[in-house]
Formats: sequence, structure tokens, C-alpha cells
Amino acid sequence: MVDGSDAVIVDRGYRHYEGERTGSRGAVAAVVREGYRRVLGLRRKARRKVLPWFLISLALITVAIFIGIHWVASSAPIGRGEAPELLPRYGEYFDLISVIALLFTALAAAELFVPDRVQGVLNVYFSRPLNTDRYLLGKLIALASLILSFYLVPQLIFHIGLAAVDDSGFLTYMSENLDVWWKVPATALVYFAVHASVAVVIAAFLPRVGAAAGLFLGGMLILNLLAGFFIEGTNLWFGRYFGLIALEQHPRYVRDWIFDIDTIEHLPERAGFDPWTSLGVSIIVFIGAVLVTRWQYRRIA
Amino acid sequence: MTTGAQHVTDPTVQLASLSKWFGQKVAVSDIECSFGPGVTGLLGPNGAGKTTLLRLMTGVLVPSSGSLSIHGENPRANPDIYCRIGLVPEDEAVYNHLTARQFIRWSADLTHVGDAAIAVERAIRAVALENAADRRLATFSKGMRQRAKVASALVHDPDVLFLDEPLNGADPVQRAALIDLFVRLGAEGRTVIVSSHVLGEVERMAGRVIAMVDGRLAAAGPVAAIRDAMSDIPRKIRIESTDPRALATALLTAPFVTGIAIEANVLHVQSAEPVQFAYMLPEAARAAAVRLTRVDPEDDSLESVFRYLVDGR
Amino acid sequence: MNVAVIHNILLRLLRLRRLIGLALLTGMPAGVLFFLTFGNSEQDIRGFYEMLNITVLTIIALPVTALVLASAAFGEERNDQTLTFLVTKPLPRWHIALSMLTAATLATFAVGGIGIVAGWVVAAVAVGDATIGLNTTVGLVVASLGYSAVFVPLGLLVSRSTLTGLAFIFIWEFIIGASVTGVSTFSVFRTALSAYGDVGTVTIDAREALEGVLGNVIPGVGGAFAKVGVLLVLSLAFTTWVLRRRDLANE
Amino acid sequence: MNLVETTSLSHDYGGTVLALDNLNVEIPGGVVGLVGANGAGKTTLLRIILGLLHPSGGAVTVLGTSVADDALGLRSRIGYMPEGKCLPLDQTAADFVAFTAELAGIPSTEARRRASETLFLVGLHEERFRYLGDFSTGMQQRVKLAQSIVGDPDLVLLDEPAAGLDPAGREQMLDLIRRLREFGINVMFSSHILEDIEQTCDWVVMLDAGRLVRNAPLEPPSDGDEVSVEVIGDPELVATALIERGAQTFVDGQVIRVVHGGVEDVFDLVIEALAEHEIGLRRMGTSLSSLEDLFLKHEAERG
Repeated sequence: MVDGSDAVIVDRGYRHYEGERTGSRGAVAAVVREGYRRVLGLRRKARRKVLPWFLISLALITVAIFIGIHWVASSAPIGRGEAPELLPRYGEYFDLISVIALLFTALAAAELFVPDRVQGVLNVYFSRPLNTDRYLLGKLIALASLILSFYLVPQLIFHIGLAAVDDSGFLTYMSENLDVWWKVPATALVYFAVHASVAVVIAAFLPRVGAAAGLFLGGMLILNLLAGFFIEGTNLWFGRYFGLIALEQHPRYVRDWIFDIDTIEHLPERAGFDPWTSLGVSIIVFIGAVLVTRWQYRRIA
Repeated sequence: MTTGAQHVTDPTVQLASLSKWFGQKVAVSDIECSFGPGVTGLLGPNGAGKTTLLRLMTGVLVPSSGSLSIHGENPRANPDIYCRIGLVPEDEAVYNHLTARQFIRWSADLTHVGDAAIAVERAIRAVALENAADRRLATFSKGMRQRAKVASALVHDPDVLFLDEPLNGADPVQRAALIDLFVRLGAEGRTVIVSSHVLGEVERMAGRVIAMVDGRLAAAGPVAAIRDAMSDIPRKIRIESTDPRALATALLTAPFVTGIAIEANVLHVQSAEPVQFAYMLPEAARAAAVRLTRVDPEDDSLESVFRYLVDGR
Repeated sequence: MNVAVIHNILLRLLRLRRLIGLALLTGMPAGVLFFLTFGNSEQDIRGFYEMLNITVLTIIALPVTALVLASAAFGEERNDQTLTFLVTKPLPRWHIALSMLTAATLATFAVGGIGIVAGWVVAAVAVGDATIGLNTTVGLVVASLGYSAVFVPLGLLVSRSTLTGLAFIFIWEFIIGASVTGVSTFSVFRTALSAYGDVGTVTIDAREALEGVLGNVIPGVGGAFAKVGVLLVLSLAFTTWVLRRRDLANE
Repeated sequence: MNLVETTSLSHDYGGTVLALDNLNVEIPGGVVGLVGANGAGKTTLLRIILGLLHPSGGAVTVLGTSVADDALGLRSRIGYMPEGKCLPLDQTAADFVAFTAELAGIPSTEARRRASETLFLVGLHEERFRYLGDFSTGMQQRVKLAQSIVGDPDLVLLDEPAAGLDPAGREQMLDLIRRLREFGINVMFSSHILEDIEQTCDWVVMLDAGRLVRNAPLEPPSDGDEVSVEVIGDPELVATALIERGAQTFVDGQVIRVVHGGVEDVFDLVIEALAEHEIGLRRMGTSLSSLEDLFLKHEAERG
């Protein structure tokens, strides 16, 4: 364009956009991407990154430790191959990760839902080709992919790690443990369904991130505590149904069922329910949460 | 302002080298002035320190240095003086759980008003909130909330009033009514200090102006005097006319016209001496047989005072 | 003390939605107890009642209730920027401080009282002992006073007072209070429980739980009230000092 | 094509009070001012145009499309700057504006580029990587404007864009609004400050208690109008001269309001009188007082 003798002054002013518009689908995708950034504290002050990345590194460090235990066990000269059932595997890892994930869920749900509402940004969202349902869909996709990744990525690393340190060789281990590929995701889904549902409903109503996260964690604790009292003390025919209010326990019960673990008696089990009931409750909680959240957002939009 | 225009002869509120800083940030710097009966406008752009100064004067904030007195008393040391002070804070907040009447009654009860019921009704009437007095403040519009705050500041018949942006959010009708009210309060001999960044309003109610820029006292004195003092700031004037080119030719002969731009039927004239220019313009237009349809200084007088003080242009 | 101030704060603190939320929280043990009264012996019911009172009510529900209400006394004034109205009134500063403390205590006592009365009625009917709720009520009085003394100045001083208060409960009351012997004396809910343990009879199960929580704190009503009394005086002095000497608005 | 057309548009928020009462307007393109007291129905109308609020009666057509038929499609052609807070304070200006461009359907790389350009236009290029929480009111207001135009809309709705700004900030904002027309963007903005409307708009819609008071172009000065003149020097001299020529005058400080029913041109009369008595002309114009008077008159009639 520019040769030695010419000069060009470019003032573009305001440029009109002539390209393709991605429409509503693009808007949903933008909500999802923005959700990731918000929860993970990306493009935000360092202070905001501390908590999410602390929890993520905690999840990864524990995987490393678990693999390490297996490696030590398999390479130790004495006791090789003895009592492998004592070593923690996929199901046990859920025990650990689910506590960290509970915190992560509390944080993620609150961050995704509270600030948009409190800071009035919803006014901007809904002035774009986006309605309540699509907005919530975007948020749900963001939350689900984040939390499921939080469960599944460490488990995947764990799986590869276990295969790598296994005596029988990498490929043999992989082919002998194909059931992991459905058991782990199915379990993670149940954890997600219960934890995220409760966290989102709370976040959809409370005006502060801290309060929403606190109420979610405290609520889970208190429900367990109360369910314990009911199961122990009540003699009424319907008393045992209060065992179902220990929401935090349902995914654990389902997990033990899927992985065939029977070490702890969870509250719903103590109340005499089978795992199918816990699975059912999880699904109902999820559907209920979707409906309540949708109702709330239609009301305020 | 070395002339002492920042002081009045009959001061009710006196500030002596008052300063306030928050950490590194200086919000109010060495303010030395006094206020007396009548309406005084406290003028300045956003962030100039008007709110901080009003909070210092009303004892909400503690000065970092310097001192102040209202009727000879520092409100921090002697809260009784609050009986004679009314404050309308800038914050939009009010007690949302109360009705307007409850809120005003609460103020009356806390300021030891003799016959509270009568005082409350009088205050409600003064701001014309009779029809909404029993609605919760949460349901009020911005303008109505402002009026409720004004009523609560008036209920105990104070003789010193601090009003921080009281016209914010009021529509033209409410604004006109509030301005009338403030002018009346000032005429009754009360000290009324009104902060604002909308200059037209201050001009309509205040005889005297204290202008702040960047935490410092920038100007003090009667509005007109400040105008005059600042009238020599070079300024642009926008002129709509039937024949801008002919007018431009005529205007260019004047030495104080330093630049002219033509845009459709609009002239933008840059003048080094706007007062001179104002005198010359009608003559020039008549001589050139050009019909003027609109003349506007592009920077409204006091706005340009700010800009001149802030940017030096 | 000033009646208009207290009345206004109480109206504000006890908004219907918050009242319902907190009443549900403090009423939870009563609800649970109701279902436990069927088919259990009087001795068992008494045991459940006391365990619920100690674990759910005194250790979780009351601190949270007191935290929400007492930190909101000044906290909401501060965050909603209505504090300006209050501090520019001709009231001695210690009147403002005392009014706030009184309002916070009354509010906590009232809301906590809803749960306690509910539990008391359920237990009294089931066991046939009208005095059964006396010790919990004494505990409530101590807790309301103690937590208000801590959280009222907190609300004035800190902008995110609820969160800070929650951290106080967790770190000071739960963790440090349980592990450091010298500190447990100064833990508010232990003080409340020390009063609780000194009034009326306590079942054997509950006695064990109580001693587990109290550690080396010796039960005693007089001591408990003396402790919160000192706390209140300190709180009043501190709050007054803040009102007199510190900035009462942000930049 | 009209910007907005409404036919017997009514809305109530469930109570007995009508926020909009049987509104029939045709608003042409350009910069349109929406004036009215608080609670006159300005925000309600804007939200109905956006399709965020479903009117309880009547219909609206925006840019030739019925809102009821395709609200989502319309919204990708409309920008909206809400009144009050709407910014995520933990994001940078560039991130937020780019994000809102993506919401309007622009792919993300292009969105980032447009965000940067738009922030340049509103004068925030240097500050674009700072967090919104650290912005002043005026800067935040400009970010709000930037997010409304970043998606290249055909129409932007601005709800009280100059609220809470100091004079300098307000003037910058009005300047930006005037420039939007050069960019080919239609503007509809609400304000209760009449001066703002007069300085920027070429069409005025005035609402009162949900009813239409006026829907007309902002009149260019014409002969029969009232003219207000601010002078340097003795206003009485001028006033007397004008009265001699058959005009009616009101003097208020340095300002003279002139009403002239005759055939002769008011402007020429004024200039003549000024030149004759060597009085300085500081400011002259028509509409300001007329619009405000209309407003006050209407309010007074309503009681």
C-alpha cells in the first residue's frame, strides 16, 4: 500500500460489522466461556484466582499421592501383590475428591449466579439475543463441564497412572479395567446432580457469594446432622423417610453401590433405603432445582 | 483567593485549614473558609471532595488535620449541636423498611422536637410528599427519596443545613420546587450549604459559591463575580446563522478572534476574549447582513471554570 | 439508650424474610424433637432434647442467628450508608452504642427464643416437666449477650462483618477454643453452655457431650454472667470509642 | 421506515396504575429524546421495545419488525444501555465489552478487536485493561455506552446516559451521542434533563404518567417562537428597545425572554437592538425555555 512517496492517514471511525452473526447460539457460547473465566478467576485480579486454583491443585496433588502409594506398593519387594483391596482405588478416591469438589461446587455455583444478578449485569445479558432459558442453559453447561472435569480429569490421570505402575503392563491393565469408563463418569454425574442443584438454588436467591457458599456448606452439614437424629431416635412409620434429607449422603451411597464398596453405612442405608432410592432422590433434586431456578429467573428478568 | 472572599462577616460554619486524606489519597486539602446565613453553593466536578468536605463538616468523618466549628462547637466533641444541624447525605440510601412519615418522625424524635407530630406534618408539606407519606421508602423513586431526606433534615427546624447533591434524580418539576424551598430557607436567615455539579441549578439558588477542584478551594465569592473573574478564559462560541461564510469573514477582522471553523450552517469561533467578542458580535452580524439564529458559548461559563482550573485550558 | 433508635433497629433487623429464615433455623431442633417424641421413653426424649439443644442449637443455630442479627445492627447501617442519619443526631455516642447492643441482644433473644420455646413446649408435653427448657433459656440469655458484645462492634468496624464473624466462629470458637485450653474460657458458646450445665438436671448422655465440648471450663451460671458482663462493658467502651474517634463513612 | 411504531400500547405492573396508557406514536430515525418526569413510563417503554417486558395491551414495531414476533432477532440489532449499575466490577473494560460483543453474535477474535476500537471511540483506550471496579462514574458510564454500540446495532436505547455525571462528563457523553448519528446508528435516549435533549436530539417524545404529551421534531427556531437572550451589559436597555418595536419581553437577571407576535423576525430585532445599544451577546436561542415551559405547563395542568 505505502510506497516511498505516499502517506496515508487512516481514520476508521466507527466500523460497521459486515460478517456473520452467530445469533443466539453464539450468545450461549459466550455465556459459557465467560462462566469458565469467572469461576477460574481468569483475566481477574490474582486474589480471585487463589481459591479455585488451590482446590484444583489439591485435587491433582492427591492423585499424585494416590498413584505414588500404588507405585510404592507394587514395587516394594515384600508384600507384592498382597492385599490389593486395601489400596485406595477409584471409589475411595471419590471420597476424598468429593469433599474438595463440594467446596469447588459451592464456589463455582455462587460465582456463576450471584454477581450477575447483584451487579445488575443481567440487564445487559437480556438486552442481547438471549432469553432466560438460554442464559440458564449457558450457566448450566459451564457449571456442569467445570465440575465434571473437576471429578473426571484427576480420575483419568489416576487411571493412566494406575495402568502405568501396574505389574501386568499398561495395555493389559487398561483392557482389564474397562468398566471404569462408565462407573467413574456415572458416579461423578450423581455427585454433580445433587451438589450443584442445591448450590445453584441457593445461589439463585442469596445476594452475596460468601453467604451462598456458606449456606450451601452449612446446609449440607446440618441436614446430615438432623437426619442422624431422626434415624436414631424416631419410631414412627414415616420417620425413616427423614433419612432422605441427608442430601450429601445420596451420591456416596450410589457410589458405593456402583463400585461395590461396603465399608461405611451411609445415612439413607441406615434408614433402610436401597441405592435406587438414593439415585431417584438425586434425579428429583436435580429436576426440582432446574424448575425452581427457572422460576426465580423468570420472576426477576 | 487572597482577598478573603472565602470568609463571610457573620460566619456560622468555620473551617480552618481543614484536610482529610485516606491513605495516600488526599481528598480534602487545606480548606479555609466560612459560611454564613443564606444559600451557598458548593461546586465542583465529581471527585473534587465536596462529599468528603460535607462529611467532615457534619462530623461523619474525622479531619486528618485542621479544625471546624459550627456555632463555635465541633460536632464530634459536642453532639448536642446536631439539634441545630440538618443534613441531606448524598447516598441514595434511606431506611427502606420505614414509611416516609415514620422516617421523618424518627428524625424528629431523635432531635428532641417539641411537638413532633406537628413538625412532621409541616416537613412533609414542605416537600410536597403528603400523598406518599405512608408508603414505604423502598417504593420511592430517586426524586421522592431525596425529598424525604430533605424533610427529615428540616423537621427539627435547624439553622444550619448541609445538602449534598439534593437535586440528584429529581425531575424538572421537583427540582424547581426544591430550589424554591432552599431559596426560601436561605432567605429566612438559615445557613444553607448545597453541593452540586449541575451549575445551572446552583446559579438559580445560591448567591455565593465555594468551588472545589481536586480537594482544594478553587474559587469563592458571588456567582456573578466568579463569572466575571473567569470571563477572560479563551473560549469557543458556537453560532448558527443563515450565512456562516459571510459572518466568518466579518469576524476574522477582530484581533481577538483566533480561529474559526465552519461546519454546515454552524460556525465555531475561538476567541481569546469572549467578553469583547460578545460586544462585537451583534454589530458584525448586522453589518454583514447575516441573520443569527443561535449563539452558545461551547463551554458553559462555570463548567469552563472547572476545566480551566483542572486542565489549565 | 434511646427507644426510637432501638425501635428502628429492631424493625430493620427483624424483617419478615430474615425472621422466617432464622426462625426455621432455631426451630429445627424443636421440629426434629417432635418426631422423636413418638415411641421413645421419657428418659430417651429428655436425652434427645438435651443433645439437640447442645449440638444443633447452642453450637450452630444460636451463633449463626446472633451473628446475622448483631453484625447487621451497625453493619446494615454502614453498608446501606444510613449510618450518617444516626450519627448526625444529638445523642451522646455511648447512647448510640448501648442502644445498638440492646437492640442486637433483644433481637437475638427473640429469634432464638422462638426455637427454644417451641422445643420447650414439645419436650415439656412429652416428658411432663414444665421446667425442662429453663437451662436452655439461660444459655440463650448468655449467648445473646455474649455474641452481641462481639458482633455489634464488628459490624461497625468491618465492611464484610458477616463473613468475618463466621471466620471468628469457626476459627476462634471451634478450632482454637477446642484445642487451646487457655482460650476455651473465652469462647462464647462454651460460656453459654457452662451456664446451661449449671441449671437444672442434665442427663448422663448429655453430661458427657457437654463435658466434651466444655473441656476444662467449669459450669457455673454466676461465672458465665460475670464473663459476658465484662465482655459487654468492654464492647460498649470500644464501640463508643469508635463512634467518637473514627471515620463513620468510607471514602 | 420508522424507528418505532406503537399502536394503542398499554402496560401496567399488575396494579391499577398504568405505566403506559394507550400510546400511539410513530418515531422516525435519528436521535430521539424521550422526556418525562420520574415514573412517566420512559424505562417501561424502552424495556417493551427491547422485548424484555410484554405489554399488557397493544403492539410495537421496531425497525419494521414486530417485537412480539421476533424479540431475539431484534435484540441483535439493538443496543441497550440500562440506567444504574450493570457492570461486573471484577472484569477489565476490554474483557467486558468484548464479551458483550460476543453476546450480540460477533465471533470472539472480531469481538476483541471491536471492543478495543469502541473503547477508543469513547475515550477509554488507555484504560481498557483496568478493572471496572476502579473506574469513576463517568468512565463507567462510557463503558456502558461502549457495550451498547459494540455489536454494531441499528438502534441504541440509552436510559439516562448522563445521570450522575459532572458537567464535563455530561458534555462528553452528549458529544458521543451526537457522534453516533454520524456512525449511522439511530439513538433513542431518555432523560429528565431537558437541556441534554435539546443539545442532542432532532425528535422529542414527551411522556407524562404513561400518556403521550408530544411527539414531534425538535423545532428549529422559527419566527413565532420565544427567544431567550443572555447579554453582557444592561438588559433593560435592550428590553425597552424591543418593546418599542412591538415585542413582549421578560427580564430575569442577564437573560431576556422575547415573545413576538408580529411579522418581523425576532432574531433580527434582537441583533438590531443589541447593536444599537452596544450590548454584548453571550447566548441566544429558542427552544430551551419552550420545552421546559411545555413540560411545566403540562405538569401544572395535571395538578
